[in-house]
Amino acid sequence: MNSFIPTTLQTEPEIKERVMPRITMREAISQALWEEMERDENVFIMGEEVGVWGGTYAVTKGFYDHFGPKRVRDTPIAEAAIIGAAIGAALTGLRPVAELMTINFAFAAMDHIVNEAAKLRYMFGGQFTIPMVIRTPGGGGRQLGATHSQTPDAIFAHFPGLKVVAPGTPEDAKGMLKSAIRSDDPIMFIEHATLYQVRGEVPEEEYTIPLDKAKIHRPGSDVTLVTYSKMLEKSTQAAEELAKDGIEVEIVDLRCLRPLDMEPVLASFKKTNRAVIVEEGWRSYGVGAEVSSRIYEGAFDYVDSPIQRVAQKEVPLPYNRNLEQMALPQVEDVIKAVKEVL
Amino acid sequence: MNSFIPTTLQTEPEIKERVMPRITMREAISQALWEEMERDENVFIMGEEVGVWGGTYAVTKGFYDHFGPKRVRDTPIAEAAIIGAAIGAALTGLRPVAELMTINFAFAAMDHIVNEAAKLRYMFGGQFTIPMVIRTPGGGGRQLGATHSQTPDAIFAHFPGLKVVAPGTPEDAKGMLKSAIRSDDPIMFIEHATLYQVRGEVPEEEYTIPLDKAKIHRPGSDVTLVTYSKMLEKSTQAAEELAKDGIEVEIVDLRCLRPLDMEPVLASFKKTNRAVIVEEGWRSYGVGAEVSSRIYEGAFDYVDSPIQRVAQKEVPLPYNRNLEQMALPQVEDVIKAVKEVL
Amino acid sequence: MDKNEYLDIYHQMVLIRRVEERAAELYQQGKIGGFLHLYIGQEAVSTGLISARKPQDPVITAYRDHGVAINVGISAKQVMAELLGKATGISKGKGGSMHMADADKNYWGGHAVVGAHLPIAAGLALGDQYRSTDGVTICMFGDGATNIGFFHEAVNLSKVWNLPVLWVTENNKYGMGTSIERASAVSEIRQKAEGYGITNARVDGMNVIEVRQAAEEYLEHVRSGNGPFFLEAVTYRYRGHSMGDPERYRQKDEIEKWQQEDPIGIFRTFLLKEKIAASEELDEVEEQVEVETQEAIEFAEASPEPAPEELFTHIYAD
Amino acid sequence: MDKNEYLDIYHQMVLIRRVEERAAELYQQGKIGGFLHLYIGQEAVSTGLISARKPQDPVITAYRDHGVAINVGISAKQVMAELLGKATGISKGKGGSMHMADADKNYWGGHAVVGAHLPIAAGLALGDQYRSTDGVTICMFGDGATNIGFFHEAVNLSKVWNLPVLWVTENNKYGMGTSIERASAVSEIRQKAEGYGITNARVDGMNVIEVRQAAEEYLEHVRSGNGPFFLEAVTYRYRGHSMGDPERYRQKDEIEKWQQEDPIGIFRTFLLKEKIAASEELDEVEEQVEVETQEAIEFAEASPEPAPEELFTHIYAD
Ligand SMILES: Cc1ncc(C[n+]2csc(CCOP(=O)(O)OP(=O)(O)O)c2C)c(N)n1
Ligand SMILES: Cc1ncc(C[n+]2csc(CCOP(=O)(O)OP(=O)(O)O)c2C)c(N)n1
Ligand SMILES: [Mg+2]
Ligand SMILES: [Mg+2]
Repeated sequence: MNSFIPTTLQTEPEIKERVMPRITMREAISQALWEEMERDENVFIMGEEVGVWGGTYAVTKGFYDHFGPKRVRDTPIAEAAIIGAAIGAALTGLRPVAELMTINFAFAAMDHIVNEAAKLRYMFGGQFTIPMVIRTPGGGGRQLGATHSQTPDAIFAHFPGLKVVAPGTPEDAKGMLKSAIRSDDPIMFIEHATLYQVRGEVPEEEYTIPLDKAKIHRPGSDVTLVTYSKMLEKSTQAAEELAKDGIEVEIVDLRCLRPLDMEPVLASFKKTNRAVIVEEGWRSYGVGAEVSSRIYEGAFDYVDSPIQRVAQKEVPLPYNRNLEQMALPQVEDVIKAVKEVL
Repeated sequence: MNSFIPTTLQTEPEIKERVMPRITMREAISQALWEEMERDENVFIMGEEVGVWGGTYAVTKGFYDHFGPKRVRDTPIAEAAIIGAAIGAALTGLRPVAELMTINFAFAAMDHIVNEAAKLRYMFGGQFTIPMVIRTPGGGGRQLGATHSQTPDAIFAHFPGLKVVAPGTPEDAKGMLKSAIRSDDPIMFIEHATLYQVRGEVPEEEYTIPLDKAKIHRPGSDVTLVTYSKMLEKSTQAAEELAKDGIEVEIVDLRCLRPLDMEPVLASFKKTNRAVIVEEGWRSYGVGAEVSSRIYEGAFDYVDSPIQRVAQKEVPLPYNRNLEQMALPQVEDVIKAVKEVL
Repeated sequence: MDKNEYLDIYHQMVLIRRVEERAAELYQQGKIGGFLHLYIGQEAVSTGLISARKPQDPVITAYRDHGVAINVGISAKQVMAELLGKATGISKGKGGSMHMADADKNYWGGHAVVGAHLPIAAGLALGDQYRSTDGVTICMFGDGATNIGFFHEAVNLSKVWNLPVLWVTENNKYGMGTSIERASAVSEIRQKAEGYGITNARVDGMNVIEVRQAAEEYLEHVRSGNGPFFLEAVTYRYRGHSMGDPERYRQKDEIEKWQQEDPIGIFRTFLLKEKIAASEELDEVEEQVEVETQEAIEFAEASPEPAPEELFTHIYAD
Repeated sequence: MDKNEYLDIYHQMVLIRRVEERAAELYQQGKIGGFLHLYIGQEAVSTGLISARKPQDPVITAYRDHGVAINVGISAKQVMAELLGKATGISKGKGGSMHMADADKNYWGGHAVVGAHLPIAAGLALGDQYRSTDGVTICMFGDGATNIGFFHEAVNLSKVWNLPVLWVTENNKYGMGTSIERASAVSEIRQKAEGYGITNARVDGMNVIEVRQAAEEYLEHVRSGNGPFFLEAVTYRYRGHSMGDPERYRQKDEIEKWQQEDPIGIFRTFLLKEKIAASEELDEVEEQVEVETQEAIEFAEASPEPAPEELFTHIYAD
């Protein structure tokens, strides 16, 4: 119960349901970090500009002053060292949240992410535990050019040993980041730079959200639309447009790419017999390919029309705004794909 | 015409067709490199142990003595510098063939492969040309443990701007490596460490093979089996087994993962209406997902039963031989999958 | 140097300054997108270096690249058009602020991943060494970039292979908001060169004449086959790291102190004091620059957007 | 050190030697797969270092890790069983030669990607610093590893954060077949530490007493809060890089020269000369080792293969 809302208001019919504050994704993530740092001394954050600057996306603003330089650690520009040191610290039982300024720079730490963090536990017969989170924003749409605009989520999800989480709402971001921090496994927590200012309802009380459950984001009966992260927003817009034409889209938010929870996807598909998968990254060898293959494998007898994939055009993202927008999946692309499967 | 074979023999019925020498994949690759270096002064090789040692897989044995240290360049253990320097040299018009000792170490050069080599041409509006080849062996099966046994081909193929080639026969390896060296684009040329000693017929005369064409490796009428690289071998063994039961498998060898040539796959599928995709790497977000999605998209009306994917179990590869073999796709797995789609 | 050369250097420095000041305005107006890293305050480094360069010397730098672009002779028009993402931009609108290059001018960009261009620079130098030409690659990078592994691998390789490259670190004290002392084991960056046994020097990066002289000397050193040289230019950026920097990491008075050593001001004083040029001549240069900048903006604004088909060009050469 | 300690050190060095000699045989018989990097010739480095270590000091090394495994107290049985990929191996047969660790002994492996464990070592040291314990991380790596970016990033970070880590480079002159001169800008590796302003030293890595003394001194230096220390141990590997090395890169007489300084031989001579132990006592140790090694092999051979279910365990903790 939100104590900031007067009781009189709380009994009014429109808000009979629990009222939740609407906060931004940035605030949600920031709260999760803050609360977990307050809760557990072993949690600390490290990365480029997380401290004095307050985070390049202002996610950790105020942390340095509050928690001090021991627990809010600015690092040199040295991505491999950031992830490697986080691994080492995690081995000793600390719970680092290492920030990579953007997912594009994860390539500079690739070995430590996919070879070390993902494999050490297995290789040493279960002796090691690596409770760490790699927080990193990705995505295009801000005219940052080809090297700074990628959504390569699928390639990280290819590696067993890693968990890959990519929430699309403030509520999920907060709840899943908390779960991630409390998890004993190395987790890649992918945010989307253009979602930080998006608002959504977030429970005020303490809560966590599991890291291995997809979720029905919007119920519907005609088509199953599978997506996650930023594309949840565009897909929802498309669904609202389509609803005007009487087409009811059921949106499943994957939320995690590894493990990939197909249960709600298949349940929905068995109802609608039609699916569209929407991802921001490139189509080839992307998320849509995996999800579509699994739908065919898991619900072959329910397929009424070819499953459609909506994804980024297969080009390095250009700087020019028009070209960039052309390359990124748009609401119209989603609408078109939905109409195609009907 | 092979001049080492006496003319009398050449007229004998069994060898009425052109006789080709049977050489190993190692020799085929070595020949391609050697011939291209002889042909073009701008071609040179660089990498760890390519020179004095003669290549850790003996592919460049004898090169250092013949071509000298200028064109056969041993490097420090510095994968980013190897790829980065190759890019720079390529920009100046040289044609470096940079070897990464194994594809597992490509992660230490990930940024230079996927952000620089793949994107520079586009980002600078076509001003740059990057004629370079990254040769690298991958694959499991030699008890090298989790970090040294990967087949992460799909993740490189995710990036537009790169071309990803992975031949499965000595003939293709030689012909495609020559095309790769002559190409003006950055190419990831993935070899398989356990194929080096495998023999196959290779034309003696000069030839090249295009980098964007899949190929029917074995004709058949009952099932389309799509595969590449090492799994071509296992798939062929499976096909031979199955032929004993009267099941005729048509094997399509992808040979290139980007661009991905679906034409022969779809043509075959429209004939057989059944497909199995066999890859060595992990299933999730792998090659099979992409190929299977594209078959459904391109030949939906021809699908008779769910397309099957055969792939590596989703674990970091263990050292123990039994466990490792359990994790890798085996001939029996292929046979089982084929029987399932029938 | 003759008088024209001096005036040309002055022209370049003022042009960089004005193009960037105007670019900042255009950014505020939403006409430029993405990141915009201004070189204001550091003009003497690139101008001094490039003025000593021969055409056969490849040049490569990081994302703070407008200065170098102008120094190597890319027109203000092409720079401005690129900033606005236009088809007439030097990278056809595909690269933006961080990715300006001109292959014909032996200028290889403009690279946005910190330090990633250093191995590429080693490769450019290898190109010259391989062909036995006498080009010397000039590679510029920030102080922050010297902490990433790419730096280490490239600099080590350059020494092992005796590559003709002049490494130039622009020590502006900060990598984004992290001061050099908080990010680097040593704060005199040239000391890092000692770990590779590479000859090195430190120069006042606010003084274009000093930079120019150092560049002449060390380019010659490298050109004569002595292998790589490592130069540290001490400088300062007056503006935020990119647009929208909260600048919590430094005090106003620190900036003001450095502004008293404005590289353009220092050079202007020098030219007057040495009687190389009269005040009016320099004013005239500044007026020219004003016109040139205005024309560049007009050109850029009037230029067409890239055609939609351009989305799919330049991915591959074959 | 008392006599037992001396004898213990002798025991360890001989045990490493014999376990590896026998492992080489087992490899030839096809009982060991994958890569097998022998430490033979370098025993004094790890033995000297680890003998000076306190239990709270984390230890981490590269793939040439059998010596360290034995030094930290992993039994020959567990080492042998791991080499044979058995369920009783220290890593349950999942890691093999290159991946032996014992978390309970504060020993973190055994890492196969060159240099990748250095940033991890920085993190281990951060763990101790964060908790204000007095552990000092000992991180060993080859000469070749000092050329990769991971080295640079980790060593720089250790200085910037004043981390309690003792960096130890085992300079055995070669990274695979590439001699240090052909791969590294400087061939006295400790010089690299100068680039980070890290105090450093060089020691004879064939002499276990020298290594031990150096380790004592420098571990104490680090433990007292002075930040990282960089130690170069000059040594030599007698065998190929791994099994099946054609060894085209060096001459037999070079190996023979170094074999005259056999670390076990040097130590034996020392023990005798200083009258710390009698020849018979040392022979007895060697006989013990013979038995121990034989028992280890028997144990390993008799041990079960991992159960098939083990394929799917230990991927995640949750
Ligand atoms: C590998 C990588 N990590 C992080 C970034 C984000 N980033 C861009 S510029 C910068 C600071 C670089 O500082 P410095 O090298 O000193 O150059 P300056 O901006 O001062 O010119 C950072 C951290 C990046 N672009 N690439
Ligand atoms: C990143 C990476 N590149 C290449 C290799 C292949 N490799 C394994 S050991 C080695 C040589 C390492 O030499 P050094 O560090 O001197 O150690 P030494 O073997 O002499 O003990 C190489 C190149 C690797 N394992 N990892
Ligand atoms: Mg800087
Ligand atoms: Mg070595």
